[in-house]
Amino acid sequence: MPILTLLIALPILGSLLLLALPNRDGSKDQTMRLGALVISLVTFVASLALWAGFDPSAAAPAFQFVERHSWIPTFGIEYYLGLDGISLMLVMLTTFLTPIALLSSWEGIHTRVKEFSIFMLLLEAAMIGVFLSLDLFLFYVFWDVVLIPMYFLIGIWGYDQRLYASIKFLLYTMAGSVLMLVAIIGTAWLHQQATGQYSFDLLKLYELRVPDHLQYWFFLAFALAFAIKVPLFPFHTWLPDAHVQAPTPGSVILAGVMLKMGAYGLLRFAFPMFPEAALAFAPWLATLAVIAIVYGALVAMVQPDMKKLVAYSSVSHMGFVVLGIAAMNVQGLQGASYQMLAHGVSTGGLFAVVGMLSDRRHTRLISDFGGLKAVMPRLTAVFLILTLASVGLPGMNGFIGEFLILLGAFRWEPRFVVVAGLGVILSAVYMLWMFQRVYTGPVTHTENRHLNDLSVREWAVVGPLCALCILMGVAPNLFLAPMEPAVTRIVQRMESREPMRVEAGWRSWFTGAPAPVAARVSAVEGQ
Amino acid sequence: MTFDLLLFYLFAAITVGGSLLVVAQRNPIYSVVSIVAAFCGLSGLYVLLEAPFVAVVQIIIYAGAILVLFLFTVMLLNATREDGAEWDRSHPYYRPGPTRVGGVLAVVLLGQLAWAISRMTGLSAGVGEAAPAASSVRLLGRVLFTDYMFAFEVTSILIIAGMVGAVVLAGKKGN
Amino acid sequence: MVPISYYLILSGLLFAIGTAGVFLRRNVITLLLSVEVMLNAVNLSFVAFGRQFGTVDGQIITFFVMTVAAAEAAVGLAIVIALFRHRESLSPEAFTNLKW
Amino acid sequence: MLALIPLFPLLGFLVNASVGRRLSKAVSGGVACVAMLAAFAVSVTQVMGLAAMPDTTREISYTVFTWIKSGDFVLDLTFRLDPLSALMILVITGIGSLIHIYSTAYMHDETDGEFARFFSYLNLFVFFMLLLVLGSNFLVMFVGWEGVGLCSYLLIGFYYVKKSAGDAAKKAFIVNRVGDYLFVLGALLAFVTFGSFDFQLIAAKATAMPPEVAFGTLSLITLLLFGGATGKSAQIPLYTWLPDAMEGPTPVSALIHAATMVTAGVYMIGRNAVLFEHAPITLGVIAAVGAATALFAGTIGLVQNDIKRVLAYSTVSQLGYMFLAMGVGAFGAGVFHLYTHAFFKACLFLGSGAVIHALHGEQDIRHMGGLKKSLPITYWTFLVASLAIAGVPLLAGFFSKDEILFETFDHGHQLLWVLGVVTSLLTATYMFRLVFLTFHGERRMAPAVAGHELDPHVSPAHGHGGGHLHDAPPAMALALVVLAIGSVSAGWLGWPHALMGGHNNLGEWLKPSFSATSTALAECNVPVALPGAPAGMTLAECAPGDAVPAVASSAQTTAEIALPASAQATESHAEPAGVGHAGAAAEDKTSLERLLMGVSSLIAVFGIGLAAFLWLKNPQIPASMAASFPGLHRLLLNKYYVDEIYDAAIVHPIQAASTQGLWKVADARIIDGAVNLTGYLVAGVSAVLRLFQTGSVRSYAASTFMGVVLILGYYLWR
Amino acid sequence: MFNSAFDAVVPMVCVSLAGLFALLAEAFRAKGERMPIGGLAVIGLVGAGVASVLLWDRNASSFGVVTADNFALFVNLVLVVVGLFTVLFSSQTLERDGLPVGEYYALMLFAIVGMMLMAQATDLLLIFLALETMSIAVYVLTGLRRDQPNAIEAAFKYFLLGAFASSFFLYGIAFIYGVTGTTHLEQAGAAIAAQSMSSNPMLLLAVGLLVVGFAFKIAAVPFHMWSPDAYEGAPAVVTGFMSTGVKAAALAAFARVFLSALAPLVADWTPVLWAIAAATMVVGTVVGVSQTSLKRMLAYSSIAHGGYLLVAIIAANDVGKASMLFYLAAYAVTNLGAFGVIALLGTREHANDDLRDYAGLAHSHPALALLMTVLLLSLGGFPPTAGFIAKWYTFSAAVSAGYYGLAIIGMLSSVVSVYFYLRIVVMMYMSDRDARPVPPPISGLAMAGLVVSVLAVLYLGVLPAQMIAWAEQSISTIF
Repeated sequence: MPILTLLIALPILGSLLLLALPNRDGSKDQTMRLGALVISLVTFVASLALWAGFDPSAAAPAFQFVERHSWIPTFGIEYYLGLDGISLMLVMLTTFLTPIALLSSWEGIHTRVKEFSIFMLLLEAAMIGVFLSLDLFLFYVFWDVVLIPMYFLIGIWGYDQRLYASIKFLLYTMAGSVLMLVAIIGTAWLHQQATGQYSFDLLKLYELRVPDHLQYWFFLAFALAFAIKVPLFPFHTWLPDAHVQAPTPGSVILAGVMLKMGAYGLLRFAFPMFPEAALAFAPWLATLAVIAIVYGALVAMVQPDMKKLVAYSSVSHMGFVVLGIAAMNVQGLQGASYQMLAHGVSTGGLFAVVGMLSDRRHTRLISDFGGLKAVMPRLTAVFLILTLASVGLPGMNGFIGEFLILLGAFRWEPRFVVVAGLGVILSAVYMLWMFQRVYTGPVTHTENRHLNDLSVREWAVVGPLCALCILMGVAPNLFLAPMEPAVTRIVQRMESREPMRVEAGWRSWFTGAPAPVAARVSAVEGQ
Repeated sequence: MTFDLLLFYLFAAITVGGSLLVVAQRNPIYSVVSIVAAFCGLSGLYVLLEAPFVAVVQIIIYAGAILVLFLFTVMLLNATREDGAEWDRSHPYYRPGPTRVGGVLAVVLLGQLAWAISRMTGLSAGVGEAAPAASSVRLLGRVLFTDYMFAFEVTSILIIAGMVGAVVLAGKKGN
Repeated sequence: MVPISYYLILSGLLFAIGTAGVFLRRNVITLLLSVEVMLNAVNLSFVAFGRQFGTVDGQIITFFVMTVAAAEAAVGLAIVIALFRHRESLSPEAFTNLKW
Repeated sequence: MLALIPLFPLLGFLVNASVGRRLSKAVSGGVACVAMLAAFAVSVTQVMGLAAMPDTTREISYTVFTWIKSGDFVLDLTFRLDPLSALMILVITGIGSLIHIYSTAYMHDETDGEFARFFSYLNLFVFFMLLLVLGSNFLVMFVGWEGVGLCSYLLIGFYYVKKSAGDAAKKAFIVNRVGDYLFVLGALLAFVTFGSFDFQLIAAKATAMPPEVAFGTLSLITLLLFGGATGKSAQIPLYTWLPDAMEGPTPVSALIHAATMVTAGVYMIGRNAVLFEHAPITLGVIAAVGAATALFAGTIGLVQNDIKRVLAYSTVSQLGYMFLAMGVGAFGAGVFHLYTHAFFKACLFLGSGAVIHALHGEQDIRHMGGLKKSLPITYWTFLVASLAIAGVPLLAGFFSKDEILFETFDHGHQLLWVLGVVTSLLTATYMFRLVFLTFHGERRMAPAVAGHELDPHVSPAHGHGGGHLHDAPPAMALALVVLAIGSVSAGWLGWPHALMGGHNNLGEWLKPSFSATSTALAECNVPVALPGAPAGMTLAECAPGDAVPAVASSAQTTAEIALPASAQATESHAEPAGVGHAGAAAEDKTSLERLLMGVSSLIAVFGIGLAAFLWLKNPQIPASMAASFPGLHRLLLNKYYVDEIYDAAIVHPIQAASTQGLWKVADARIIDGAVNLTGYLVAGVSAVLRLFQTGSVRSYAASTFMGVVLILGYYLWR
Repeated sequence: MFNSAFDAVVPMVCVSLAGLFALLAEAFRAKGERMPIGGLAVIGLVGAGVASVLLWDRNASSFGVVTADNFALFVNLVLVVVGLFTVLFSSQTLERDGLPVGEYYALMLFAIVGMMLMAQATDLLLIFLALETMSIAVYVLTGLRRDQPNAIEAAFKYFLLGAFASSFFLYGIAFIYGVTGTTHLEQAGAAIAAQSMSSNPMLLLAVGLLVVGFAFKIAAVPFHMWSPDAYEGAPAVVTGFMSTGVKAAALAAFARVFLSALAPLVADWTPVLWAIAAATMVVGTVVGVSQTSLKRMLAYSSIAHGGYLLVAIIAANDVGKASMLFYLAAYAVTNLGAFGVIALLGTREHANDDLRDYAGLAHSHPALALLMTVLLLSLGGFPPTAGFIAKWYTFSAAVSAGYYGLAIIGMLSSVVSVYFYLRIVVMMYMSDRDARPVPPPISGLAMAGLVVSVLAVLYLGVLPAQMIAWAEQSISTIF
């Protein structure tokens, strides 16, 4: 049975179901919430089955559970799904975080619960689709579809600045991705030039040797789209706004999954499709990454708003991910993939907890809190665990990813590690500083004296996250092993290539892109 | 200076003069009258081009029918002089800009047309030298109702549309 | 014999005058008249060309153009009347309600 | 079996952390102590098992599971017990148990929840500490390394309501992080250089290399690692967190900030002895830093008035001693001092804790005095420990400190030796200043001062009356006594040869840990050679002057370790030059050592006397001195203003730059400004362009006409 | 009836007969009597549609000047769809605004005849006549609500500029005639192929002037200025009709003339069109940003869409032609739906087409808001809607012809356009207005129309393969 399609279809069908239910007066809100939750849980179970059925051995086919049906035959566009270890893990992350996000919205979202649940489910479906598609066209479709529900989530249920934040998020991301679309079309057309028929099939395009002057621009287009999504310095400024303005579940998904789409795109598309250009640009990417690490940390350190602080910390952490990808060796890539998961869990959790606080106090300013440890010890403990996870304490999930990235990067180019390491120090600075200001010391505000501690529902939200934080730190191989074959494949693909000469690309800017007859399929070239 | 060249210049002068007057007059009535003159000159030119039927039609239909329609309208609206002073001066969007720009552009256009036409080879041949005249009404009729049959039919739709439109727009209120 | 190019240049001249009229005059009716001048200028070219080729096509086309001109005139004048009903003016500058 | 040692504390932690708040103090405290004692018992059995082995292959190692596997990088969570770590686990679990027991009484005033929280942290700390010392590779060690940092963070900040506690905790963690950063870099560099994180393999590979005369990879690695050590072990420049760490409960100070955690750096260097041996430059740095720290901290300790702070600075200074030892290549001596120091310093802290406990939180020695009568147990144990640390002959401190000084001198670092001697004088002085001010003289404590408001852990259910004092309750007394005994006898393990021909059993025992094991050597097929060999080689190779101390150091180390046991073995294997040197050293060593012993004993006694003279006999002198040198006094009192300098030089600039520079300007104005600018630009252009739509039909026609002319113009004039 | 000499004209005949009957019906209609004249229109349109379907692949041709190749038939079918949607949305608005029903339908149908003829004619003169037929009908439709000054003003501007532009167009035809001695496309093409353009300045004039004529009809910059005013002044339904039908017809003729007769000169007219297309896309979207009237906003958006369609022509390859057809279809359903919503939300007194009038529509009329959102997303080119596929198709045409520049300009401008489409969504969903006027009740017919259009949009977005295949068949037979 087509389990991948099922994964995508379940939330969509669920949302249609909810759409059918009438809820004009909001009397059915609880039903809506429950319905959405149940649907997302079912999806999660389905994805667990996926994991169970996945064959992590290196001998196994690169992509499993493959489904392909012709979609737009004239352009060789297919409905082509399949997953390898990396996408498996990211899908798991998605299906795992969505129910949690829904739960975290339980009290925060009062208005238009129906629409909210529908958008959340659509969002889940689209994100799963992004991680599963092996056809560039299909991928782009999902990539763009993701924007819409998130736009509504921020725009309708966000805080006061929501309109600005939502439109900024949408336009910024889109501006990047349309250029990528041009590049996608161009690549497909080169394939047509080389072999006589269009193809958006990723695996076919891997074999395509794109001429340098085009590869240069195509890679930049892809990289830009993904760098904005990651977000990589200096394309990060949409993130704080979006995060701060988004409702808690929105932030959880945004930080937890959506940022990963960018990094995933880098290692699945941008690098393997344009290896020469990628290798040529890797140092630049890495430079931006380390800047992002330190810069994000420093800016996070001085934020007065908890959500903003965590948002900038995401910039810093995702910088690590990009650094790992740029290193392009097994440790680097695997660390990057792992860091994605780790960051998704811990930062998602942090946003959830911050959301709980702002649900109680309707403020996110650090200065409005203080001494909460005395009032809500359990929440404090949970927050501490998540904090330690995100500062990369050994034995927590954050450490594994960061360490592997540093190791991989060190093997590639130690200088980057020397700078990136500072991020490790600074992360401790800003996280612990926030922790101290919010939780320790005497209770400074009388309003905070009688906040109630975690409710059962909130335990259900943060419990799994904390558990996972520790599990991922203690037994990382559980998650590393499935990813390894995929990662090695990518690395092998890159190893055989030589970095291109960058000037070629620059010149093509002035001379205009000549007719790219140089495009050829390496397989063909072999014979 | 042959005779027909003289005639050409005569009719050309009438035509150009008439149309210049059309443009130059402030009073619509004078404009209409002068365009009639211009069309008469035009029909003269048609005669020189050995297209007598067109010349006749030009006088009867154009000058006779269409321009009378204009005249009626002018009378009906009783807008004898170019009015709208109260509009023009006080109007915030009254600018000499379009006028000047348009005038200049018209001159430029003229230059372009003249230049292009003058650079055309093979047009220096005089009327009647290149090919024998084909101007008999019979011939016209036959061609019109064979080759241009469908176009002719289409004009019927065109006319109906025009009529209906005119009625709808200009008819009495509240139909 | 008068060269065809004379006629063509003459028609060009007429056409230019017509276009100029659209800008120089600030009376809707004169604007319509200017358009008529332009159409007739084109007619002249058609006839001249037709004469050049020694076929009747050019002349026949002029008939169609006249028809079109007639229809346009009818509708145009109807619109002018309707305009005049709204504002007691025929100045195009009077009708700038729709803008930006 | 080996895994059980850390397992017990972990279980204790889990129990207390999960259900602790529902348990009574007796139960949760009991759980913690039992866990510790169990761990201790297992450790003892394990160490005995180890001792039973032949000293060439003395190691037990046990792999729990493969922790991280990524491509060619495979990392096992492996524990390895060798003589060095054996010593460490005994100290940790042993002294740890005592401190746990002590704490059950000390923390008794806390509520059940807090009580359980305290013990869960304590157990967790022990767990991580054991991980640190048992780990067979850098990464496992790093887990412990950061873990103990975390626990120290949690425990320093235990009284979380006090802001100062929170600050101190944060400071400790962050300063440690700085060290950890260097540590990780060093470890990564080591991995890239040697292709492994495993200590043994690295040692084996390093053995094959010649010592680095000029600065090179090894020097860099070791320097980075030493940077990590300075963080963890509070050496210059990263020592500032330790005095502040005294905000934590006193048992914590005893366990973490005296006995175990802070010595991790020393342990780490000892663990990588081979690596450091091959980086003489680094050794030089370490020695210098150690000596400097020792002296520096000692001077500060001289004038501090907070009983715990005095001890804290003395700890820093003692750690300086250890690093001095490591720096001169006397790894055995360093570890020896680590071990003895654990006893008497723990004893001192616990003693001070008893005092504080008795005085309901009073920590200022100016408000103490004359407690001798009322707190006899505390007094005597404290006195013994003080004598030990002061280096009075035949007590623990004497042997270890003396060995260090001797080695220093003997390795040609006369200057450092002088520093060391001065330090020991200072040590004796300020320790006894403490003793005298606290226990002797008349009571300077106003009843009001004894009031509860000074109590850091105020609790209604706290059953002491205001004025009358009573000595340590049994649990505390037990710990004090045991540790006092330790302070006396611990040193005898390392009874030097020089002093009536003892056998430096400890040095003997530790020796294998400071060289690559034959198995490891075989594994990375390095020709098996005794540790003497490389030293000899270098002697043969490098004559140049600047490397001489280094050469000497390594040669001497080997010789010193070799001598008592198997000199002939060394002679037979080592090259003539080495033998000659070793042999020559053997002659005058004993006499020299005796001489130095005498000196340092005298120094100690003199220091004590000085203290007695100043603070016991005529206490007005110090006051007048302080008055006559106000600048100096203030300087010392304010710890040379180092914290202030750090704040002004590092913390504030960074904060200001991030706020005003990065966030408000770079991010909001420039980067985000550019983004928004694009938006405004489009809107602006739009607003301008729409103005062309004037509504005048003639202007529209003009635009059309313009288009026509342009197109025709393009065609005609192109 | 088929296989006669008149096959090719059957669709047009159907529609014009319907138009005539509509007139008659109106003539015989007693005052105040309600007569389902829309039904006549539907019958005629459906007849035309059926005829077009039956003529598919038969490449019929009549009178030597009318062809019924698949290209024309595809456009015919698009026009039929346009007509049907217009009828669906008209029925309610006509009654509401008290418009002359018979004349309205008659003119609409005559306009459609003109449009069809533009697509089918292979003779420049005929194209001119068709264009005039269409234009005159549409001028009148624009000014149909003559009680409103804006409507008349719009009609006036549209008419005057239209006449102005079509005389340029005619002049262009004259020069073609002068150069080639014929107005028939094939023969003209043959004659042109013989000579190069630069050698013949009159050909230059011809091409330039023809470009002007067509560019005016599809409202390309700088010939676009009439369209915002005309669109704003006209009744919303008519605006939808204009923005889709007129564009479709004009582009069909444009493509036929420039890609067949003038194909030899492709190198010469490409640069001009390149500039026009770029300017059109940019201006259309950028100026749209600062609009507050929905009709005007969508007017600018449709200018921009004209630019995208031009890109397809510039590509001048099979992908381009096919993508143009697909784009026309997609754009027709989308835009008609959108203008349908606007039309249905208006009242006789107020057009209710200001942005603020849509505040909180999601509350007062969730279904309508949802439909509108989908349509707007399609206009903005979001997957999975028709608009996305259309844009992607067009730009892949551009890329495959090496016009990366155009593709990038188009993509970025579409991002800008998203901004103002979403402003409407923001109004509907994210801003509540306290005193919200209850939107007028919407007839089942109109609602059905909206639903159908949205479904079509989604269908074309999710399963475009069939439509693309048809588009490709359509261009396979000609050029």
